[in-house]
Amino acid sequence: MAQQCLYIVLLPFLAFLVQVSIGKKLPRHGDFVPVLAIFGSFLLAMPIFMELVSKGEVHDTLRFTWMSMPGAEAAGINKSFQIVIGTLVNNLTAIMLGMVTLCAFLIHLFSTGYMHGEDRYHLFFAYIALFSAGMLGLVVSDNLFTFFIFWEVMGVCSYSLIGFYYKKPSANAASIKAFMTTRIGDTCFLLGIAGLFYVFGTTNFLELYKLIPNPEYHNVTLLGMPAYAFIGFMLMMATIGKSAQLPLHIWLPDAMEGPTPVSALIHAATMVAAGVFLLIRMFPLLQAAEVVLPVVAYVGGITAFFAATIALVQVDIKKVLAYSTISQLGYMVLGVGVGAFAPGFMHLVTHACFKACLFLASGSVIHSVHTQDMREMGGLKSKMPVTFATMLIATLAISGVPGFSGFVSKDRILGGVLAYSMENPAHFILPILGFATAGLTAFYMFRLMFLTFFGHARDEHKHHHAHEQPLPMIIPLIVLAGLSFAIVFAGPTGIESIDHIMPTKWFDVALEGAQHEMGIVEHGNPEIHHHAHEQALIISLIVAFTGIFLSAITYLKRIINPDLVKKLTGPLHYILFNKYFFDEFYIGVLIKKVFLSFNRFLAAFDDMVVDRIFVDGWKDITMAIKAVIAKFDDLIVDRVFVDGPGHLAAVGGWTIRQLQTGKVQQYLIITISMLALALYFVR
Amino acid sequence: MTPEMMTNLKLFAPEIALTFFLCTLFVYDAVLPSLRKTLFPLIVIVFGMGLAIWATADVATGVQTYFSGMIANDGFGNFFRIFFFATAAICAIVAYGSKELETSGRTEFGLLLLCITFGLSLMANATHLLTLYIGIETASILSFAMAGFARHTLRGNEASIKYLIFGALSSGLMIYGFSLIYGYTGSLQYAEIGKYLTAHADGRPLIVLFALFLIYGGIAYKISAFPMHFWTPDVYEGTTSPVATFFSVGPKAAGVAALIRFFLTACATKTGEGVWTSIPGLSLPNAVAMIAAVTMLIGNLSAIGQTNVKRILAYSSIAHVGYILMGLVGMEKTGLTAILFYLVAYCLMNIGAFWVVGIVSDIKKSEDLSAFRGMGWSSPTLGVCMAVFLFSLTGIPMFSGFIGKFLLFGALLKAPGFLWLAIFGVLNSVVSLYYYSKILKAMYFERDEQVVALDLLPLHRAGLVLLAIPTVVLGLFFGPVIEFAEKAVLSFL
Amino acid sequence: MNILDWATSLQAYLVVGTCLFLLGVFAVLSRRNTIGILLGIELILNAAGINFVAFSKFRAAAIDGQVFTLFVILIAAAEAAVALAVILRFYRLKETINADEANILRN
Amino acid sequence: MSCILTLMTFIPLVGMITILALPKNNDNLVRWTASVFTAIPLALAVWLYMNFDTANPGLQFVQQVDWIKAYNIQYYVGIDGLSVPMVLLTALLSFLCVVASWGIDKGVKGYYAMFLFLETGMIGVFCALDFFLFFVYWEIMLLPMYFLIGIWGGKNKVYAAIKFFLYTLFGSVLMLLVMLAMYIYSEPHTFNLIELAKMHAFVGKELVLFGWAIPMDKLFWVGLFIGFAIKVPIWPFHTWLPWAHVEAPTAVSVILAGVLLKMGTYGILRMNYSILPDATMWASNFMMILGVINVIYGACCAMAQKDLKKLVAYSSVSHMGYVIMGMASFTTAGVNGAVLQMFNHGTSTAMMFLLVGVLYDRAHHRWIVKPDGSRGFGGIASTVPVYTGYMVIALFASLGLPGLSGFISEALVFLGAFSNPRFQVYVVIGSIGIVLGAGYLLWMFMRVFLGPLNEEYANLEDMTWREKFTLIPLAILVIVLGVYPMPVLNLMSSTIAQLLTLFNKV
Amino acid sequence: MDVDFPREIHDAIGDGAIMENGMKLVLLLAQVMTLVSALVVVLHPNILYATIFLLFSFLGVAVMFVFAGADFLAGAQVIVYVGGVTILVLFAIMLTQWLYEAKLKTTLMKGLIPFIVVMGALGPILIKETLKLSDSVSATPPEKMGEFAALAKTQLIGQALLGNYLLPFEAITILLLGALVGAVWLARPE
Repeated sequence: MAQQCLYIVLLPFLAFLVQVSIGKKLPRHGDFVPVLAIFGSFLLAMPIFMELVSKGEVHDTLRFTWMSMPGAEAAGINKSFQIVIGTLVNNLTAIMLGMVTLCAFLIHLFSTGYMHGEDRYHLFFAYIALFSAGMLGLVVSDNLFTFFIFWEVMGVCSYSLIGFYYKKPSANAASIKAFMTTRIGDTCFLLGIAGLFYVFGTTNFLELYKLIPNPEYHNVTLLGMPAYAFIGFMLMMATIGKSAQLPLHIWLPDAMEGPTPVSALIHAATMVAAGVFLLIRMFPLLQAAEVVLPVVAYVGGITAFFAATIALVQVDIKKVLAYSTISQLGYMVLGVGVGAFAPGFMHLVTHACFKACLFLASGSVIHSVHTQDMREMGGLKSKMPVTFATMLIATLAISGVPGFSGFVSKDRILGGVLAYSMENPAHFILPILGFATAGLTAFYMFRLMFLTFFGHARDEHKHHHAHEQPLPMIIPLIVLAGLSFAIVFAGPTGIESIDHIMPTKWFDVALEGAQHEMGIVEHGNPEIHHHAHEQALIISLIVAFTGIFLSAITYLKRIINPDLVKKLTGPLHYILFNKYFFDEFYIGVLIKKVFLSFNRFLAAFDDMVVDRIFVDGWKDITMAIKAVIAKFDDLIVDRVFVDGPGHLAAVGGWTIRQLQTGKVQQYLIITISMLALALYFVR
Repeated sequence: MTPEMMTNLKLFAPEIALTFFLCTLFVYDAVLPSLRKTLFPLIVIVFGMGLAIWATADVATGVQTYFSGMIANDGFGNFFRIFFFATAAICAIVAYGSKELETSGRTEFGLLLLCITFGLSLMANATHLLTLYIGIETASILSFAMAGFARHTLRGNEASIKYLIFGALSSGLMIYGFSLIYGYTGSLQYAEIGKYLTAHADGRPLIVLFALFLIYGGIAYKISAFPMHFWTPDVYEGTTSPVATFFSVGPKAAGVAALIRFFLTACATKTGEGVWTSIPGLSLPNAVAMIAAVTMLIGNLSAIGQTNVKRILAYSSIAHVGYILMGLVGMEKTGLTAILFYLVAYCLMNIGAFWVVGIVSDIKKSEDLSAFRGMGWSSPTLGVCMAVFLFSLTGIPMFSGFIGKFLLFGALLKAPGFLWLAIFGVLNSVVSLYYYSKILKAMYFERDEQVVALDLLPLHRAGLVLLAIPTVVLGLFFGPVIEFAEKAVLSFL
Repeated sequence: MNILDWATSLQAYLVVGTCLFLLGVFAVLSRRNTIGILLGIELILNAAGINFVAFSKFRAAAIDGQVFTLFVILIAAAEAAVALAVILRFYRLKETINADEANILRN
Repeated sequence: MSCILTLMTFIPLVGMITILALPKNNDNLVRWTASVFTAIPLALAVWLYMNFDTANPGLQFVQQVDWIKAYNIQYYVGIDGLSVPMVLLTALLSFLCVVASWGIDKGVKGYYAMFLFLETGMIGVFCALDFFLFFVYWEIMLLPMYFLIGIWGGKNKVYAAIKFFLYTLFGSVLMLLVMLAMYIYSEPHTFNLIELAKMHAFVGKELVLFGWAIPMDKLFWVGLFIGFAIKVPIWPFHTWLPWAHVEAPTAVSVILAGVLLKMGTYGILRMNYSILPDATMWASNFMMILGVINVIYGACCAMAQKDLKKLVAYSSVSHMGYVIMGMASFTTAGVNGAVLQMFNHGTSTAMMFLLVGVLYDRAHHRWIVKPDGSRGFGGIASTVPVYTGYMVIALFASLGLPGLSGFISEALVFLGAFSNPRFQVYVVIGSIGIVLGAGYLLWMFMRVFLGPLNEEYANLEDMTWREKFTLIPLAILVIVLGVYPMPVLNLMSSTIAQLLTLFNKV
Repeated sequence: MDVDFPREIHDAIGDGAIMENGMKLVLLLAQVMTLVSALVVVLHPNILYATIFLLFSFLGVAVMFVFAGADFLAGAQVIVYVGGVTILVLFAIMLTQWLYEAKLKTTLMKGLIPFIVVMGALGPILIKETLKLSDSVSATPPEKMGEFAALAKTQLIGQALLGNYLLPFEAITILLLGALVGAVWLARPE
């Protein structure tokens, strides 16, 4: 199985090579190559996945030494160094494999329709094939080092795909922004890996799981803080970067400059989730570090809430989805943070499916009406029935309506959060954020639905041209919508107390296995947990339906005039609409004002100070001296020093040469004076 | 003829040979004046010098003084004899094609050259103050005439005047110093002086040190070391290139030899094989170190702003004296060996560089940097040779100048406490690159507006190449020369 | 010791020599005229000669000093000959014999 | 084949003489001759690679002949794990650069003669095991370099050339003093680097400078370090580099960045580390700080550049900072990473410079943003897709993208330096360089290649076969070593392990 | 008080104390004349007068030579300097200047710095130290002083020139030859 994983990764990578080298010359610009390749990967992944579903557990590894350097004989710090890499197939891997290959395949398929006729069509497929390879590689990696490598590969693909419309300056800016922002997280990630190497000498997950509980390592310190905490925070930073958490979330909305399938695949389903996946993979360490998890939880909770508030007022359909993604990722992070590790992972998977579906559907809409502004849409329900239906299912899922997958995972997360705050009342704010977000999510998602599909067409011309999409674009929508039902992951309703009779708990089984493998111990009182889950169920249902209801009366029935609300909440709306001014702060203040001026200063410093003073030195002083002397001696003016390090010497030389007056008796006076001086000197 | 007389004459054979050819030149010129415009004077000089070198090689055995202790015959002195003879021969060749010198004056030039060479030889070998005095005066007085050899040019004449006034005063000072030394020690022999000074350290009047300063001044004038260096740039610039070529090498080496011989014999005692200690009350190493530092600093810094290439080289020659003096700081044989090697390297590269300047100024009537523009392209031989000489002067490895510096600094580092001078010295050599590179820049990086073809005499071409080749070869295989120099130093009287 | 006896002493010779030396140096440094400079140099040489002769008698009691002086006199003559030739040439070229007007070579 | 190193060193010299003897005005003949005479060392380098015993940490292919007996100077060459990657890199880059210089049409003979001379010096430096020999090679490289920049350079070539020359000479004269002092204070006197390393002759002695008694080994260390630091170049000795790189012709920039800079770090490893380990330990913090400064300072300066080549030049400063950091870490991974980075930077930056040169050949300027503020290039990705492709590889290799060679070495440096508890803070600070590195490169890429097409450059010609020929080997190396770096790591790791035994006290 | 006059003088004047004192007076006067003439040489604005006073200075030195037992030298001094050098200088002056207008313009500024250097810095210390030297030499007079004074110096010089000092004696011919050639080359018109 572990070897199979290699092929799973290699297939899309080969497709990438083919596309880059000869893609343009193939029929249809070779789009079938990546599609088939990823389909191949999917087929290869399926047995693994099915085995998990059927047996409840899979486990296989494959390892080989990548780099090894002998160390100095006497051990000390210079012990030999090696990096062993390989693949790991366990429950998490299997689930991820299934999810990623499927999503990737569907989105590849979708792209053949969506991107049809675009410039650099073959390169688009090359990039997403490479991306798929990267994501799959990340999933099957058995150690953080290769995990990081694929993580970065994805980053570059993301960069390339966001900037796919490279003639658009905004796309280019967005791509750089995305890369740079995540790069900050990546750097921290690398430091985290370095820390792991320092503490454990390995980054292999399985080995780490064994080593982490060892108290010997607990007491290691790094930079004056416990090593676990340092590494944990660094990994958290990596997640914050990649999964667009506060305060590094700013790149994700901009990343919507890329083609919509890219948004679906990379910026919704897979890559951004990789950050959460990292936290899940390294959960034992985070848990052992103790101080990290609460911070993670807060990051997630705050992000979820903030992003949701911003999404309330956005008018660009993709931006709404982007903020919703950030918000949902915040949920996952929140889940992990409060120790609800399994629900977090579950949400990752369910979110991947329904969010991909949402994005693809929105892509379908955009493709159809050629705009992303929801204010120019409306009434598309009849024009695009399949799109509408699938999107509605996905929206119900994300809004947490029972029976849909989102409900299951979100509810469990909220339960976890509530339980956590019950055990630690100081953290009461977390569940409030969680539930508020749930309500807001329902609100803005339905706002999106209503604005897009319901009501009357606000732009007749565009509405007129709208049409349902061809089959390659429809099929993915349908499949993904199908996966948005709760029954895929849990019982038909998702409400445990109702569903416990239905034995489709493969997901829970798998996660229990995974938890066991990692050595995670469930803390807390089961009683409280149970209690909390029940309460959470009720509250989440209430807030979800409240959200939907409010949305409906505002945007569907127009009982509340949204414009009036906008006016009433003027400043608030302004802030939300401008996304809390994060971008303005980062770009306008931090980068432009502080950083770039610092750089300019350094460059100028390099030119002026280091070069001039130290090296070219004294030029100005020379010039000043010269200006004075020029009145007395015309010759000096003519004497131009060639620029160079000799200025100091030149001044000295110039001074000395003033003795060389050409008058021999003056020479002799100096000479005799020197002799006399020597006489006094030796006395 | 007593046997002693025979020995004296035998050991003096090289100079006698020189005198013989000098007379030959004189007599033939009187009889056949037309010969002076032919190759004849050159042939006589080169042949005579060759013979003199051969004769030197013949007498290069034993370490002794002769002519009643007036003059020494040792390896050290013979090294310099050969050096002077060779230098004279090369300079005769340099002068041969020069248009700055009148063809009608070839005999006079040759005579002066030979007479000066004779004086240099006396200087280097003198073990008696009178011999030293006559040597120095022979070299000086005739040099005054030689400096103004281009008698119709104001520049040449001015050079001569300056050289004269400076030289006359410095020799006057020196002779006064001699008289004081004589008064204190009662002797004119270096060795006797040294013995007396060593033995009578207590209550020694200050004036003895002053006398030593004055004597240093007289010799420093020949080597153009601080504070007697002022004449150098003016004279070199004003006089003709062949003369400057000779001045920058011959008298300088003789002065170095005289300096070493006088101070190591009269102001120091030999305390071991090739090790000397200065007399009590006078720290020669410190004094020399200071002088060396100041000299190289002045030479290098002053050269920076110049545009006249000959003047640049003049200043650089001052700087090189500074480097050479570093070899004396340690007062032991490695330093002296280094000095000798450096002089050989210096002879090759400095003559070469001045020669090129002479050739260029003959053709372009200018020694300014602008005259060198594009020369590397229009005349590759000249350009490459000049580049080799300049790199060697800078002290870049692969060229003999580097080995010279290498040995000098090595010797200096051996002497404890003079690290500062070593650092100072190397920094100075970095500075020197700056002005040498200006010449290189003009030759290679700039193009001349009108390309003047530089026609070289075959003799000059061959001569330059023959100077450039050993400049490189000595930079890579310097073993034999070092061994030779070391032998010379070890047989220092 | 009366002044007449002092006149025959070494000290008197040396004092005269030193003064002559100083005067000579001063002349060389201060005279504009090249011939004046030459005169100063002759004074210096004479000062050295006095020293040599005095020391020859009072210090060494040997003839060396006198021989040296003899050579000094001879060389001074040769030097003067060459010097005057140069000065004459200078005069012919520049119509002056002032030392400080020989200043085209400088810096 | 014990004389293989001698052959490699001197075949280019033979080539130089041959070229000088060739008839005038037949430029193509000169070019082909130069190619042949650089191809031979390349072929020998391949042979060397095949026959190099990676398990042996010691010297191989040693040749030892007396040169100057009087001073115990030997012609002593040999290679070990530290030098062999550099020798290979030099042979490769020299050959590629000869090909890349095909377009030079002014003074072709002189150019190639100088170039071959330069190769002799470069290979010589990496092979020499006698300090004197090392120094001679080290210095004679300056001469061709000076002329190559000064004659065939850009607008400010004269200034750049003399600046380069002066700077380097300044460093090397200090090295000269240290070399001499080492000779004098070693017993028996020797220039032999290997014996000097065995001796530990300089610990506990003192030298007097201006009245202060200074520990000898530390003084030597500083002297050598300044000499090498100028070459690396380490801040604040770096200001020659932008000038020299920018003004030099393309191939010379490649050699400068690809090989010459590595000589500094190679020298530090070969001299400072091997001969003066105690002083090296003493100075490690200092080195680490300088390394971090280099990384960040170089990156920041690069970010502010408007000239493409200057940007690449400053990026070299930044990247060499990683090498210093890795070296100063004294850990297996760190030092291996540093040496690997030397090699990898050689290939990636060579690509960058070659590519900049290609662009310059066509557009005759290199402005990212013109001095007057208008766009230099823009959107040329659509006109020159192949070129852009190569640029992407070079760029991502340079910014340390996993899968390309730069990443491995940078990551190793970070892992290594981080596993030394003394330096963890520096690593954290230095890691900012990773972010900045991405910043300036992508910014440049966006300005030049992306965005709306600048119509002025709508008709740019894409790469010719010759240009591709020079880039493909480098691109292959960049990718292959990014995926599997062991071929190069294997060469050096045993030697480095041996070297690190000196520092076990850490 | 036994002053050891040279033998020739002893022979000439006998043993009279007055004569002896008279001789000493001559010496003193010669010394004074030397210095005073030298002062005029240095300071007189007219080069011609300066030269003529130089002649007196030389004569004074010659007298001093005689009293120091260097009668041969005194002769040489008179012949070479007075008869040769000074005449040469006078020729030069006449060739180059109008006789009475040739002023030596020793301006105050030009003379000041040399005066400070020579008379201020160098002079005092030099004279002081010379006196010290004189004392130290006089403290231990050579044993052979009287014996040496009694010898005939001309003969000794002759022997020295052909004996110990043969080399300089021969070598100086080269100098003279060269000087001759050089001077002729420079002075010859055309």
